[in-house]
Amino acid sequence: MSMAGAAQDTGPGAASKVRKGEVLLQVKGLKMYFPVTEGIIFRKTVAQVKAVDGISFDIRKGETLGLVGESGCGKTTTGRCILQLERPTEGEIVFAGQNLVDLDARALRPLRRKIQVIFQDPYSSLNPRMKTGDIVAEPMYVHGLEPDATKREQRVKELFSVCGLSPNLTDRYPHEMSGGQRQRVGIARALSLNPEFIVCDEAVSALDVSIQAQVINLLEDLREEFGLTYLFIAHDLSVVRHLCHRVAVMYLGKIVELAECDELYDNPLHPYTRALLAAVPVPDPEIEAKREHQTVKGEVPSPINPPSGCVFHPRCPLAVDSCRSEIPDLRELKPGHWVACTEV
Amino acid sequence: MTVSDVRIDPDAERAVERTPRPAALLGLIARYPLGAAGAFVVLVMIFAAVFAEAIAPYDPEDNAFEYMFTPPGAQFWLGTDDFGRDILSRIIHGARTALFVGFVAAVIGATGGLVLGVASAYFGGWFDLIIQRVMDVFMAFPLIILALAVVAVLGPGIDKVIIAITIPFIPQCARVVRSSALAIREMPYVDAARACGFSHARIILRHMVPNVMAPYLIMITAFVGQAILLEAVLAFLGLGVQEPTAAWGLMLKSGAEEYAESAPWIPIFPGLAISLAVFGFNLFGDALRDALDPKLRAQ
Amino acid sequence: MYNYIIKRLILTIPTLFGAAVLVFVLMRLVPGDVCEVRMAGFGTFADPEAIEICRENLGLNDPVLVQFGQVMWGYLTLDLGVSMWTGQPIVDEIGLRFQLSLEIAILATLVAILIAIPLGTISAIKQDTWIDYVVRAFSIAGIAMPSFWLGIMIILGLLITTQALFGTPWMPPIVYVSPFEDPLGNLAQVFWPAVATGYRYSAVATRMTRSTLLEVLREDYVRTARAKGLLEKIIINRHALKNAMLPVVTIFGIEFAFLIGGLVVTEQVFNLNGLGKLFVESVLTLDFTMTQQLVMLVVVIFVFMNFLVDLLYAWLDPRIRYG
Amino acid sequence: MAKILEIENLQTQFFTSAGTVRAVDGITYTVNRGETVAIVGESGCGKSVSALSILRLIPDPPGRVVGGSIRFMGMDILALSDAEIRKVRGRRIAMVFQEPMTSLNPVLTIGRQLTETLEHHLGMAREAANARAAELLGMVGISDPERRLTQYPHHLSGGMRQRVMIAMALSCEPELIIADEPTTALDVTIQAQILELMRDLTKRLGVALIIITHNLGVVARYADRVNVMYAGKIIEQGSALQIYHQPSHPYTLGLLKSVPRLDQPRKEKLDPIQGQPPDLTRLGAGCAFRPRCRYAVERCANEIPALEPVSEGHTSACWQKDSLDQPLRDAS
Amino acid sequence: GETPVRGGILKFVVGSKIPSYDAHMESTFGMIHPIRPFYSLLIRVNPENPSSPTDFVCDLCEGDVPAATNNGLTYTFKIRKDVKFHDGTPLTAHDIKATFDKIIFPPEGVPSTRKAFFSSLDSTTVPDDYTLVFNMKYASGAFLPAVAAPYNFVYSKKDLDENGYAWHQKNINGTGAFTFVEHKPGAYVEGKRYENYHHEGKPYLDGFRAISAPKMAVRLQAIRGNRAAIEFRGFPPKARDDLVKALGDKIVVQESDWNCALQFLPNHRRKPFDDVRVRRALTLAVDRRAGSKYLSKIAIVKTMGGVVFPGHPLAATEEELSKIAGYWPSIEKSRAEAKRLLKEAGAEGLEFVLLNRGVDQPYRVVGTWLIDQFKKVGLKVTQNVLPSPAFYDAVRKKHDFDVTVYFNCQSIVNPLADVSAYISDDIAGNNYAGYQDRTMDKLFDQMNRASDPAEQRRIMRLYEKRALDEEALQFITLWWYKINPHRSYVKGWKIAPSHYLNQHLDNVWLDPDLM
Ligand SMILES: Nc1ncnc2c1ncn2[C@@H]1O[C@H](COP(=O)(O)OP(=O)(O)OP(=O)(O)O)[C@@H](O)[C@H]1O
Ligand SMILES: Nc1ncnc2c1ncn2[C@@H]1O[C@H](COP(=O)(O)OP(=O)(O)OP(=O)(O)O)[C@@H](O)[C@H]1O
Ligand SMILES: [Mg+2]
Ligand SMILES: [Mg+2]
Repeated sequence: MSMAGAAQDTGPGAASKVRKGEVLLQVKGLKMYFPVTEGIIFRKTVAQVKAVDGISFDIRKGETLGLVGESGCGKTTTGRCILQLERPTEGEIVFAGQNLVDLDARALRPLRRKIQVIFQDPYSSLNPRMKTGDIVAEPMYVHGLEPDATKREQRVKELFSVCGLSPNLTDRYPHEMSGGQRQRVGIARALSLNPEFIVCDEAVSALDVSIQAQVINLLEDLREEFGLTYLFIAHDLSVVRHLCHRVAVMYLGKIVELAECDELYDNPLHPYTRALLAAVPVPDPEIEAKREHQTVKGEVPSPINPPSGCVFHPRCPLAVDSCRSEIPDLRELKPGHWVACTEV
Repeated sequence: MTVSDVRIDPDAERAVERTPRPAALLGLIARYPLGAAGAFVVLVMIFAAVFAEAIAPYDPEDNAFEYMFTPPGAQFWLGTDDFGRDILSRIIHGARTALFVGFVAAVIGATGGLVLGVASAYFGGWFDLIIQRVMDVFMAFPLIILALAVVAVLGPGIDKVIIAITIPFIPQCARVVRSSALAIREMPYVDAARACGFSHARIILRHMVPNVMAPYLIMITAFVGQAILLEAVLAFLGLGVQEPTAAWGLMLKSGAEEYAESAPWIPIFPGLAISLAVFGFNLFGDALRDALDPKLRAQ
Repeated sequence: MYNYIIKRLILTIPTLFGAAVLVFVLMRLVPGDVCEVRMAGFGTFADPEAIEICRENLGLNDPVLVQFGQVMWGYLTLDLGVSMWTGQPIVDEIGLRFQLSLEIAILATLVAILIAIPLGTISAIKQDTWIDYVVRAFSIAGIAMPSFWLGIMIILGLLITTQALFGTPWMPPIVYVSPFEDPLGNLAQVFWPAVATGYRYSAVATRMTRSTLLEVLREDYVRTARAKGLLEKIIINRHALKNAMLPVVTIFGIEFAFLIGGLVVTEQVFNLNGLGKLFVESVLTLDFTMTQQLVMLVVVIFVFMNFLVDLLYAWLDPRIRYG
Repeated sequence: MAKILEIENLQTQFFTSAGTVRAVDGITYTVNRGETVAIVGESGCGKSVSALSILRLIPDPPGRVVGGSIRFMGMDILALSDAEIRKVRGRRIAMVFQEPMTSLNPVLTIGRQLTETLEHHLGMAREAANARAAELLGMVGISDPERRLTQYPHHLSGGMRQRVMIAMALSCEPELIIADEPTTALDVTIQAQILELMRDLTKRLGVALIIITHNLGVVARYADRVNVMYAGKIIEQGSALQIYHQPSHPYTLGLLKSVPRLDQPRKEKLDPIQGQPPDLTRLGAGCAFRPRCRYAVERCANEIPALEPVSEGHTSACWQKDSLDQPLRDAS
Repeated sequence: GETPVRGGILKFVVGSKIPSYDAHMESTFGMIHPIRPFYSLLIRVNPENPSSPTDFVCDLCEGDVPAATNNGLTYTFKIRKDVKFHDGTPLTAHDIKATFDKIIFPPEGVPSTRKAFFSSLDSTTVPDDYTLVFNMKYASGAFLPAVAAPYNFVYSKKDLDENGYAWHQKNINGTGAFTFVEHKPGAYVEGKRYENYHHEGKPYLDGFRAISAPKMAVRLQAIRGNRAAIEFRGFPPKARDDLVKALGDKIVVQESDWNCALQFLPNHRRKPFDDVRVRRALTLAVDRRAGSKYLSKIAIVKTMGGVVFPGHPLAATEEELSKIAGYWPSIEKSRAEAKRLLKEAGAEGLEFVLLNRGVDQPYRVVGTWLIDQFKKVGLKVTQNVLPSPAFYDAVRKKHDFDVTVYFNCQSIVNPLADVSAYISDDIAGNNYAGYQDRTMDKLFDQMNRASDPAEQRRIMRLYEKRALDEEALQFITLWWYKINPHRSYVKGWKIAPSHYLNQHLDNVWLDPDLM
């Protein structure tokens, strides 16, 4: 099994080097509004869910971008737009030089191979009526990657062992496996098409701590082995820190902060990022006892009716009058550290 | 670190244990006693239908006026009817008609519904809307007039009866299947299939259809029962299979009208046969539903 | 909400139109016509010329499109026309029978509710005990028995038992009396058909009640209620049943709509002068106009009941709010 | 310290067609007045079942408490009649469940769900109960409580619902609250709000709390004492400090090592526990953790280790507990 | 022998529903039973002797039914002077003329169903207010029975002139024994005693209620449960037995041959039924003697007969019948002959479909029996039962059948008119077997014009033999049999050979002692 262009030096410490690599995926001004409709024949849009509201970022080859934020802030939607499971309302998604948004279904097909996905729920992301081996083999068959059945089988077994699964498991059904095993099958399926880019949507959130660590290690290994690029969507900040080169923090459809991983964690600028970090309890009673426990007030507002100005202002400790009316731009405060806040 | 270092989990080799056959059967019977009773009835019926010639003591169609209205007894276990025909033999042969009508109508109806329902859920939009409206029309339409028209236009006969019965099944099944399929369409594995760039047909046939098999199977068993009953009702209204063919509804038609009192065995036994058959299929279908629907399973 | 109602109503138009076309076409496809049945259907001699005149008078010789146009124009002008069999206005003919059918439908629904909800509940609570099995067998029997057979057995049973008990056989009255004039007489007439239909109807609802209640009883909020130390009775009535009723209401609504059409057989067996009987008669005599309007009535009721169920759903389930 | 709950050798099993699930397999612990006890462990290890057993809420069939005893304030819970246990539920021991989305009845108003306990247990009249309910909502930090009373659960966000659940649990001033993963379904910021709230309230009202979670951070922050469960058994027990700083069971050790931590520098690699949790219907003769354990010895396969003291108030069920290396302490 | 008692309401059940009230265009007993009591006829079947097919008496005329004069070319009726319509208008000969003119010479666009029965009539005249004269084109024995037909309700000329010819479809104004009270469509028709009824002392009843009940079982149970006292059409034999068994002497049963021939017609247009041998084989296969014995226990058929109603003087005697194929005393011989003929015609083991009407009694029962009969000579027959409209369409319009069950069911017994179904299909309006046989036509014509009854009878035999045997044109299975079990308190009503006859109810009374 070989894959072209496997980056050699992709450990966390190599982040800055990666920054210099070529841009694989570029998201520009992505907006995804879901209409809230009424009526069945005469659909009338009465409101819009601004699930993603004008975000831009780019990901370089071999890089892992983390996307964090609270539930409903648009992380999954961003991922789905990149996967072209959702046609964005506005914006561009440029992958390997081609704007995916402009392509029709047929032109998209060869590109689909290159962008794969790993889902959160290991229970519902595998077709319960197919054997796991077939699940992994099917994409290869459809794309004609391995037309020969025995070779295909061989490759499925290879993929299984790459993902830490015994090749004997190919004729089991998903329900005959544990959650961790299923997640590995999901990963094997994503790998089967030799992708360049994988969207991991909460790929480890549903797993138990002990299993979670296994899968994180696997993802890391695969990244190194095949030079993969990840968009790593998660809400567990410590996992994101462990795995990502850069991290984007989303709040209510917008990116509020984007920086190199260490920079972000060591030196969070946006009040929301700070609140997030403060809220994560650390598994050490001593440290916890010393830490001040300041929590951010209030709940996440509805994306149907987001607050005016800066979307975070109702919960923000730094909020001033102008936050209520002015939408802050993403500013590059330090090289590579972008923040959407006027008060820092 | 290389791939070979990834540790293979120690549990992996553990064989999937499946309960051995006879034990599984007994277990099922214990778990679904009513369902087992239903399955038994169904099996008996199938047996009767297949081996009717061998089991039935008399020709089901031969008139024998010397024996007309013989009450149940040693010679005719269930008695004879107005033409002196052996009721037991007619019931045994009638199982064939009932099962034939039942199965063919159920399978065609449910399959039609399956295809329409899944396609409707998958494509959504206008396609869904139009299919839904058409289904509404058929759902709302009185069965009897549909049946009457079909029989009148195409002429009577068992195949026409089947068509008449099948038509209302399609929207019924489509509805149920559609609602399951709608849920399935939102499943990540369907998204995964789309992300892999599979064709619509492939996603529908390989990824959606197999996952709505549970409602489909449940609908089929329910439909067999319904079809048997409908066939009887149509026969009662004079639209079904015709004399001298042995069919339960037909036996009941004349029997229930004229001989309910003086020769009660004439209507009672076919009535029981119908009830029992429908009962059996329903029990079986219920158990199947319980077994297939984890939400209902008694843990 | 009003917007929603109006939109729902507009949405019914294609269904109604589709049904109107379907019944129109089906009726014209059926061989024969009302004049043949009416004048020459009884074996006596009939002058072919007279039959032809009858056809001419009823407009049966007009081009089909013209006839269809007339039907549609009738709907637009709210004129349902006259029966081809009696020549009486259809509104009057239907009006006469509607009360009875409605009464039986309502009564059958009551019977069904009275049977279905307690039985379904008991069956769910006692899941997999013999009580559950008995209830399920009882309710499935309701679906399994051909309704005409059940009806005939009921009448016969009444005749035989009353004769055995009182010496003279008694059967329910066969001529309709309004409940406002003679409540007892009316009840004596509609009770048995209501039971016969209601039983069958309840069978569907009992099973629905049971299965939804089983689902609901596994819900987290029922566990919450238990953890609160509430009485089992309150848990079932307040917490579980209210949720379980949502799908059951749908069943009642849809079955009610079917009931009007489904009364066909019961009304025949009990000789009730209702819509079902009229329906069968019109179909068998090829009374096109009457059949057309009766089918449309059934369809309208069906559509309306679905609509009502939706509204009821919205009312019962606070989660649903329409525009 | 007054013991309010003493659980001894509790065993709860589910009798299913696939076999007998030994969901809780002989656990023993106590809870003192005003104390917060955490139960941690992987999914399916029996945390919820052990909690439900305390209130006798195990669905029967298929489940049953088959052994052991539960004494609450001197009462033998397992011997109470149905009517008596109902007087304990909600009144003296309250529960908060994991899923705020599904644990509230969708068709009843918040007010009704709050007042029914008050009416039922405290015999309050409708008005009084309403007033008290509003007060409780205010206490858990819900603004505009009167209006909220007339709303339905779907009008509230997840965090709010969990606050309602807490208000409900507090309503009859119970002596013990069992919170089964109260924040797992919530976002971090909301999770922090809720946990702070629970801690404040329990401390203020002197309520004992059993908190079930698999988030080790949460345990570290809020628990006084910790029970670590694995495959239906408590395998380590001790104060939070003891558990985190001297983990004496390979499983606890593994857990602590496998999570990435914000308070420590980024590591090259995580060090996960290998393998899968065991199937509770097929527990072998020895220690259930043995197949995944890197310290396993011969003895582990045949003999189930018992909880034995490691130090004062710290016990562990491992034959090798004394020979584990202690890398964690050094790392920090 | 008992004296009638006045009073009471007669409740009876009717199995068919009312189309319009105008009997001149309708043909169903569903309107005769409830509506006939509101009207009178010029002459009617003798209520005291309805079973006689030839006994007519005056209703609106005076004295005896007049015999034809002027070589059978003139009938002069004296009209009663004491008759008033229910609306008070006195009845005169003009009303009766207007009635018969409507029936026989209807204006353009007015349907009259039986005008063909009056083909021998030339005109009606009214010399004075109370005299009506029918002028004939030629003498015909079929004329008087046609006049006595129960459909010939006498309407008032005033109504026809003022309200038009359609008025009677929805309105009732007659001179009958009862006046119209109300009609609840689908439920019942109610009438009450007409105090000015022209037959002295009648009616006895205070009123009647005709209850609609399309299902046989309901009608039966209604009588049993005393919701109704009588049903006038007829019950199957088993129903009679059930009633008698349950109610004993509370039930009286009247029975009679019925002027309905249950036929089966081979389709001459279709092979191999164009072959007389095949057709003869069909009739030879049928064992009418055994059928009469057994079918009469399960169906409303009984008497074996030829083309003429068995009770009528023109009907064949048993001996005459025995010479006709299909009526031979030995069924073995018949069947052997049938097989021989089939073999000869190369139609052994012929498979065909028997078309039938979707009505149980007696069609479906007899059809099922016929199939078994055919099976006995090696024919393989299946049955195709159609709802009435489709059945008529297939038989009458499309001629789409191999062999069909058919029926010839007339009201008044009028053999000369009734057997017209056997003449060529291009002349007869109701021959659906699809043949032309000029010999039959000639015989029919001769028979109709023969004034001597003996001569008529002789030709009838030739006609019958040719139809049933020699040419095997169409066949009769058995004649219908009318069974009327009713509550024994119903008195005065006498069974007639047709359910259309004797339904004016003026002579019916209820015996309070038996109620
Ligand atoms: N198909 C859709 N139609 C309407 N609204 C949608 C749709 N998909 C997502 N949304 C809305 O868009 C917003 C963003 O959703 P998204 O799933 O992207 O959030 P998320 O960040 O992934 O949240 P989580 O952490 O809960 O997965 C939410 O408010 C959601 O309700
Ligand atoms: N109703 C039941 N029927 C059968 N087995 C059950 C039932 N409820 C729980 N179990 C089994 O009991 C064991 C313990 O379950 P429990 O819910 O206590 O786990 P948990 O530790 O709370 O896990 P989680 O973290 O996922 O909530 C599991 O193996 C589960 O499969
Ligand atoms: Mg998401
Ligand atoms: Mg749990």
